[in-house]
Amino acid sequence: MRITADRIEPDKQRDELCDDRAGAYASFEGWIRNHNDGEDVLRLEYEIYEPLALKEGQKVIEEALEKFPIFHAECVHREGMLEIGDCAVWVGVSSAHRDEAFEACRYIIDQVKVRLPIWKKEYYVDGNSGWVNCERCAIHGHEHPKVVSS
Amino acid sequence: MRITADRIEPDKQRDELCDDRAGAYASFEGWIRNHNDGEDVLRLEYEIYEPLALKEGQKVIEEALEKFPIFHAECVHREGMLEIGDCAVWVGVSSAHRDEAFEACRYIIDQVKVRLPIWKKEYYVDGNSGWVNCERCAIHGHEHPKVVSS
Amino acid sequence: MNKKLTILYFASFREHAGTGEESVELDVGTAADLFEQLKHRHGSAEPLGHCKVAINDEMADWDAALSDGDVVLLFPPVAGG
Amino acid sequence: MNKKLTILYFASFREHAGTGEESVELDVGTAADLFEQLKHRHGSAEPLGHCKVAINDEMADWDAALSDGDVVLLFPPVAGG
Repeated sequence: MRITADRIEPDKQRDELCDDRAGAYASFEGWIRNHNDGEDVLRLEYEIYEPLALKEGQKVIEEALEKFPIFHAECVHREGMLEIGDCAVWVGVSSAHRDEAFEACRYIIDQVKVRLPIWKKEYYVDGNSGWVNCERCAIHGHEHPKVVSS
Repeated sequence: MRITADRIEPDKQRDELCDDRAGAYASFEGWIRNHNDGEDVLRLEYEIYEPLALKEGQKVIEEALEKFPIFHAECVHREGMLEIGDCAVWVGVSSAHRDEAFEACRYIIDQVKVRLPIWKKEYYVDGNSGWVNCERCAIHGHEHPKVVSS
Repeated sequence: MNKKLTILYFASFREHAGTGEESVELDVGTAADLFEQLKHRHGSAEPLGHCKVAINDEMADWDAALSDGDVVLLFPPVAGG
Repeated sequence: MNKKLTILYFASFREHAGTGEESVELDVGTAADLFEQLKHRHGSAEPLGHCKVAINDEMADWDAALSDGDVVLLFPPVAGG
């Protein structure tokens, strides 16, 4: 697990997962998109409590390595202010076959999104900003009053 | 769909799928691994009947674009002689959310592997070589007599 | 009995508290008690179950007992990726 | 009635036939008939269902009827990726 204030370089990350035994590589990237919940997004700020994000992220990766017969897995999360199109998070997994590469990659990003102490604040085109609600709650259909400040 | 005799460059392929509306990007790569079915593999040769591989590959991609709410999808397959560690096939998908990026990526590689007129011949460390049996048959547990020539 | 605690606020909690860190002396048993007592500070309309807590840099359960000198990290709902 | 057909062999089929292309004149109805009649050429131990056929550069079903002048592509089991 790695947290960085610099641009994530997926191709360099990928190269670190190479392995002569590996026949499959699955990766996921989260990109900053220009809209969310019907609002036009201008940029996005990630706040991360690094000591615990690293610890919990490492735990997630180790869980993936235990659960699935994969060779290598890694996750990098960006912090600070990001622009539309930037890569906020990258996950990569190499394994002998593709089933487990896909499954482990999916497992890692799912867990990272709900377990790591990471928060994002959206800055909207209309000048407002707001902290983004947790994804798990959104999935479960919970009502989260959105905290918006101008 | 693209077929190439040159090295696949995943990072360049990825950049072509960028979209301001996209929050998710999933990719898959098939790498040449040093073993298969208990045999030590030295290199691998891909034979492709290009006119139909392109046509059928394009069809697979269009099916993915119809089935899943994704923005862009692409697949590149390498032909000719490949070494251990080389990328033989790359699939990338961008979409608003990750569910459909993963699903479409998986759909494309699954279909490409069983529908496109592509064959691979493995060259083993012991000097033998053999055409690799189709994956679907392997999955279904069919008995395929392996054609091995020295 | 009062316990001396250091509270760290993150993201929306920090903005509401107007500070990222403060020291308090409170008579609280569990992390959940603390969360309730500090509601006016972090201004959370979130149910406890959507938030997380860490004690001395370890993720903890809300029913974890607090000790004098603990550093308690209050996390609003997370949203990585 | 005999039909003039051009047969293209791929991968293991080509190696067994010793050629990638040949012209034949055969009395065959469907692609499946052709596959059976040419078994000694492509040397396939594969059941028909594991192989594929294309006629004039279009993927086809094995029960497709062949016409005089057709180019028939015989594909052994594919293994992309």
